[in-house]
Amino acid sequence: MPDTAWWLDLLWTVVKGVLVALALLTTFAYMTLIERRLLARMQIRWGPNRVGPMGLLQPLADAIKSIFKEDLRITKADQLVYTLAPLIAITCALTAFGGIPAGPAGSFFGLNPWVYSLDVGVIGLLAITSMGVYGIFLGGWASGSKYPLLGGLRSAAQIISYELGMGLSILGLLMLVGSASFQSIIGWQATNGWLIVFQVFAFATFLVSSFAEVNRTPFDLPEAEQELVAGYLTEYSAIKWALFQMAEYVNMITASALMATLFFGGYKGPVFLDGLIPGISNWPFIWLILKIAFFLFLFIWVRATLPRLRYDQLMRFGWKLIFPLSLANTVITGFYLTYFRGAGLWPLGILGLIGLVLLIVMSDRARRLWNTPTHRPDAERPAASRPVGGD
Amino acid sequence: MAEVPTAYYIALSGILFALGMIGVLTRRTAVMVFLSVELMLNAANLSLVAFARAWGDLVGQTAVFIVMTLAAAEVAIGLAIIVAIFRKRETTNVDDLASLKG
Amino acid sequence: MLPILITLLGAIAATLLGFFLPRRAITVISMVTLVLSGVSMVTLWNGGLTSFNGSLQADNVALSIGLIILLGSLMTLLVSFDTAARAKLAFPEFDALLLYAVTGTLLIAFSGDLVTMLIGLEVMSLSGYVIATLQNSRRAEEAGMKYFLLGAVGSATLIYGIALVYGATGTFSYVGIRDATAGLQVENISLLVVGALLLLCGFGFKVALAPFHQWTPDLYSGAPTVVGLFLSTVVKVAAFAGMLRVFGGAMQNVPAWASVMQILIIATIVIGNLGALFQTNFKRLMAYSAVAHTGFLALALLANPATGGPALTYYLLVYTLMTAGAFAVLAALQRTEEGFSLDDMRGLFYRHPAYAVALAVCLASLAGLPPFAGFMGKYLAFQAAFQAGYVGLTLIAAMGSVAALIYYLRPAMLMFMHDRTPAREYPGERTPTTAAVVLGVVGVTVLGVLPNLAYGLVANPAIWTVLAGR
Amino acid sequence: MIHFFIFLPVLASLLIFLVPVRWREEFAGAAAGLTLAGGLWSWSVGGLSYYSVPWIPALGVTYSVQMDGVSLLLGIVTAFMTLIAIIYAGKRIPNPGTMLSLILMMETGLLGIYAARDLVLFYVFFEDALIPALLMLAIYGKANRMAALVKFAAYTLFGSLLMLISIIGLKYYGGSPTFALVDLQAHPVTGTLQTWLFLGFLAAMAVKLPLFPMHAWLPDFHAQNHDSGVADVMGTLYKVGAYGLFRFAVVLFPDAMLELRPILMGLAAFTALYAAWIAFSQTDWKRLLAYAGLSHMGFVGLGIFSMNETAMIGALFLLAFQNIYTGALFLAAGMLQERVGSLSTKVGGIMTQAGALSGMTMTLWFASIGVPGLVGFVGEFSILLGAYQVSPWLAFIAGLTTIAAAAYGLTAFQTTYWQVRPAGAVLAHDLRDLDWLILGAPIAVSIFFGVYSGPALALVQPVVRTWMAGLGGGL
Amino acid sequence: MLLIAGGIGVLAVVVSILLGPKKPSFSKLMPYESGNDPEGTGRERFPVHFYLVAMLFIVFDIETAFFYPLAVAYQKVGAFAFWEMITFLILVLVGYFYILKKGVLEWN
Repeated sequence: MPDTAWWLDLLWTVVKGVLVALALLTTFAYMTLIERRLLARMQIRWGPNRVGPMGLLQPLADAIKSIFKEDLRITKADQLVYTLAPLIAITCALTAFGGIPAGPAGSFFGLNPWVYSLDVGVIGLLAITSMGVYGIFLGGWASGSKYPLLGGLRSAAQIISYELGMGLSILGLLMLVGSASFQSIIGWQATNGWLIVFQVFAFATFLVSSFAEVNRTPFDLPEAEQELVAGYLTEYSAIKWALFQMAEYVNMITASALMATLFFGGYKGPVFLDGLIPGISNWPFIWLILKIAFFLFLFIWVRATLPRLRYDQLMRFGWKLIFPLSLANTVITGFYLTYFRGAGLWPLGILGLIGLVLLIVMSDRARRLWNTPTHRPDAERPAASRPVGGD
Repeated sequence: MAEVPTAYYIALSGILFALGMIGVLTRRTAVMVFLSVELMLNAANLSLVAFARAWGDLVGQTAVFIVMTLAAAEVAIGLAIIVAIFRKRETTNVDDLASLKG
Repeated sequence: MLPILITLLGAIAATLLGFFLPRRAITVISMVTLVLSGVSMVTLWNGGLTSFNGSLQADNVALSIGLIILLGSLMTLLVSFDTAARAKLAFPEFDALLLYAVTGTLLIAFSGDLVTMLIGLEVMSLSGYVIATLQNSRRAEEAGMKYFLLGAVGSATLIYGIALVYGATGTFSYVGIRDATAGLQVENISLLVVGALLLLCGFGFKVALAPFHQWTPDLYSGAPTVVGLFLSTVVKVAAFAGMLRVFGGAMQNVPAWASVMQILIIATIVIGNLGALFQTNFKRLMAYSAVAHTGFLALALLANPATGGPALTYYLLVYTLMTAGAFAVLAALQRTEEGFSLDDMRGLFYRHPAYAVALAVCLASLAGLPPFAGFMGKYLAFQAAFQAGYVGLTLIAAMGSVAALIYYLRPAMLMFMHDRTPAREYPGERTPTTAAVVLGVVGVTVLGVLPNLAYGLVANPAIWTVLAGR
Repeated sequence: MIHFFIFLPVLASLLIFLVPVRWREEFAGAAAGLTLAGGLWSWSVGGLSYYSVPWIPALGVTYSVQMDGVSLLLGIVTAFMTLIAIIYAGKRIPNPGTMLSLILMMETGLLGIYAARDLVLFYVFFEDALIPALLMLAIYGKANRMAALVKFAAYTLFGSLLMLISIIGLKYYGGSPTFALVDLQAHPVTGTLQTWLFLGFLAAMAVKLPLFPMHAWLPDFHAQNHDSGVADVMGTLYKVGAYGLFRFAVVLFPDAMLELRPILMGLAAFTALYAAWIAFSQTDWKRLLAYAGLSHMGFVGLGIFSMNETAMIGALFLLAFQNIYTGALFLAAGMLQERVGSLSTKVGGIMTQAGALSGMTMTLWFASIGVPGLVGFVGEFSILLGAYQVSPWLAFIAGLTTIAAAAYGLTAFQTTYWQVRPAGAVLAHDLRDLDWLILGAPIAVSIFFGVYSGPALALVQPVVRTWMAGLGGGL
Repeated sequence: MLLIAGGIGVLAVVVSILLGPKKPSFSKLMPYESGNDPEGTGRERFPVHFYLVAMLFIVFDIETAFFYPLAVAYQKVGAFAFWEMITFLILVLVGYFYILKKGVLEWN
């Protein structure tokens, strides 16, 4: 790109940004609908079907309702932060997605099908998404009420806990690829095969972490009605509430896109299809959207299937299972790469598979790690004088 | 895009550092003092990165990494201390910490 | 390398074994670790090894300061062995953190570049913050908070200084900085000078030079006595080691810092000594005395490394011994963590003659009275500064010592005055603390009478010319 | 032998705590006696020769000691008075272990001062003697001792730290390889620098001497010390300023001393007269003796500063023997206090009840005020004689002091011993057993050397001659 | 450029907020407490456990951050990288084991 046209560059970027944002918002809107419909189907009921044909206008109605609903200002809230919190959440959510490439360079009418590109794309994306936790925590805190505060705290704790597992689980992947930019990762997968094959274990942990990151069932504790009313959302209403919801869904989409890109070849379709229609695997958007759709479905599916964890289980699950497992995965990958690189990559996939199978076989034992209530009577505790981390 | 001269970065980091210093000197709650310190640290980071670029040298960036770690460790310990004090006294105003005199 | 690893392993062991073994066992293990580390240092003597491309250098400077650090830590552990329980500090974490701090201090002493030094400094400081706050009391927390806030400011200043020095020279390594500063380019010099001054301020916070000393009295007196012992000896030694490396080695050629340092030293000596004159609590007195001694130590630092270096090393050793000895006596006898008021000390000689004499020896040494080693330390510092041409400064320092004598004298003499009130001291068993006291007293006396035992080892000017490394 | 002589006392002072309580006095006495014997033996062999080893080689600090005539004389006097003091302390102070230990410790410091031929070593011993002095005051002092202590320490340290710096400067500017006196002599510092360094050195010596503006610590120091006077004896011995000036300043700073001679002599003469004047109005024996000592020291200073051979010999002679009779007078004051419970000069009538005590005190007083035939006279006369050659006027002024001394001495003596004893006062018993020895021995020495001063002068003279010869024939 | 994408989001949101009607608010805008009158402030101290988690996160996240460059450069560095990683991990695991034993990861 010539230096002279920087403003043009900028303009196109803005346009792309707007497009992505709109696309995401639309997806979000219909996502809600689809989710409700699907859930209903799975629970053998109808779901929304009144507004428009098959309920297709339902999201629009919801949007209008949110906008024209009264925007409550809670007296005890810290007004600035209270308003800022949903903004932060949605900004981070939207921004994150912009870095994911939807096709090869220059494939979007001669433009690059991504809004921005960083050398350290994965890390940047993780960084931005994790900023979203500020939105949630500040929202909970600014409400000036007890339930939101606790909800915010809990979800903040949850998100940061699983952030670790998430960050660690992609390490093995990065070791294999040797780069953190999405382009290289996708390129590597195009030549060597999808990373899910080699890092199946990592994918498992990543998947679980993603669920926790976006506060989805079975990790949607922060919004657990039975315990905390609606968590950090309790005091929010109208558009701000909608923004939080939006952020959550957008995050979900981003997580799906991320998984697709990291483990399932990204915007590239399966190469063997090239035999049928030449170049099909390089078509922009289509493959990515397909993969995202699959993961979104998975999200909904899981929501319909699994029960919710208890909070202590949730935290223990993250710290005692996901964290060490992803660490172990990293070490094993590293070890393999250092000493058996010559043997090709496929044993790595087998190793991962074995690990996964082992984990499933031993699931009863593994569960004890996080599932046993560790209620200890106070008397048993070593006198409270032992400080922990400075408390 | 045009290169931003190193001097600008240094000026910015100098301003940040000065702001942090002013914050340290004028703010009276521990948390604010602490935040100011973090600002100073980040000013240092900024200038380290700028210098690393100017020298075409990765060591400066490594140092930033280390400084970030230190800052994080400092946060962890600092907040622990502040919390511990707050739980006992309901204040983090530095001026209220005056039981040691002389 | 090895000594640092040994202490680090010790720290890890203390961290983990704390769950399985009683605290005293941990303390013993920690002490063994320190001794082992010391042994490994001795074997490295004259080796001049470096590792990590010169980031760590085990030259004799590092080793001698490292040994001083280990000595101070060992005395701390000895004292903590039986007083920790009284001080509500009997956690295995105390030992672990202490060892982590020692690891950091050793890193500083062995450092070959600014980043290593910085890491060591922070490991030390951070552990120090926690140790200072470990005791669950308002006093300790307050002290720790002040320590932490000012320490953090100091660190930040230091780091910014490092950044600027890096910007001016393009390197972090001491050798590189020294070479770069040998032929200064004009456009970088202001950057360099500002960086050096910021570094000076940062270090000033760490060693408690005068305008940056405010945390010291509160910390040393507010923290538990054992902790005060540790912070006022080991941590200060390490910070001085860093200063020695940076200002004595790397930045010897940089202009301006020496003149600023002079002002700081004058302020330190004046404030430290005057402040100590009006204290009524012995611990606070010791705290101010630590500030005052900082001034004297810095005097040696200011001098030409060939004479100042050995002087500083010797002084640091002696300072460690005598301060640790005094704090150890305090720890053995105090009933509360507030230590003694000076009035409590009246007639101590008639209640605990041995302790009183030991304390008197330590105080006499601190005051700089021969034949105790404190005199030699002060003398060496004065001489080094004098030979570097700082005659006026030396005179001021000498005047400061007069004030110092007076405030050390008061408690020392009070101990020997008759007093009929019943004993207020802690009566229990305290053999290890006594061992620390003995170590301090014997060390101070022997080194005072035969200073060459320690000074001769470090006096070779050759080892000080490569302060920045090869 | 010389090390034995110097360090035997300090060894004994430490070992004394291992000795059973009831044997401690004997032990200390034996140690002091042994030291004195060592001193006398050294005299018989004509002094102990120079011995030097490096102490801190890197810094050029050496351990250099020698016992030449002057050192020996002062050393023997010290050993003698230490023995006397120990005997009295053992008798007077209950459970005297600590005191005896301190006395012995101080003896080492003093002997070291006299023997040291290295400036840093000198400084070390100089300060070293300070510690027991402080402890004596702290342990055995009176109610206001803290103030006296602080004053004493502050003055002393103020001076000695300045001296320390000038010691450092002396080597540094002169370029000498070591601090040993011989080396420093070989690498002299000249010009203004010498004057400045001398002033630093003088600061310490003037405090100890003590010279007029630096004397304020002295009366308090003596007044606050234990009644027995034992501590005062040792304190008297501690006045080594003149010796330091003689030993080091004269050879190292000859130009500066000559340059400042008028001022210094004037100060010394003024000190002598002023102290005598103050002494006149004292009503406390110890303060009186303190000022009397101060007055003597003014004399000694006059002798040293005059840079004249005769005066200098006289000054050293006086310095040595002044210790004996002033020390003994302090002990006599202690005995008086023991008997009547007061140190006031207005007690009155002791003579009738304790004739021997009074008589001996009177003899000592005569020695002190320079009555011919007693030892004080020899010194004072020589000083005046020498000083007269340099500055007749100052000698005249100083000469007035002897008259003043007679006045204050006799007045005090009269009111204490002759004046009518008030009715109902405690009956003062006379000297008993060891008391005779304690006062008798110093008197014997005073008389002996007063009449036959040859041996002592023979010790001092050659040294002073060499010294002066080194300066180009003396002045 | 990164900021612009974010800015789009912000802009959209701000506009939509402006569109929203702001009818006069009710005095009952009090914190929700299951219908009860709220007691105390909403900004109470919260369990120290959350602080701990936050701190642990900082520690381990930094650890992860250290791993990223290592991972990216992993194959270029070779065996040294592996042992480097193991050493580092051991140190981190000491901390992990410590907090595990301390029961920080237990939620009651």
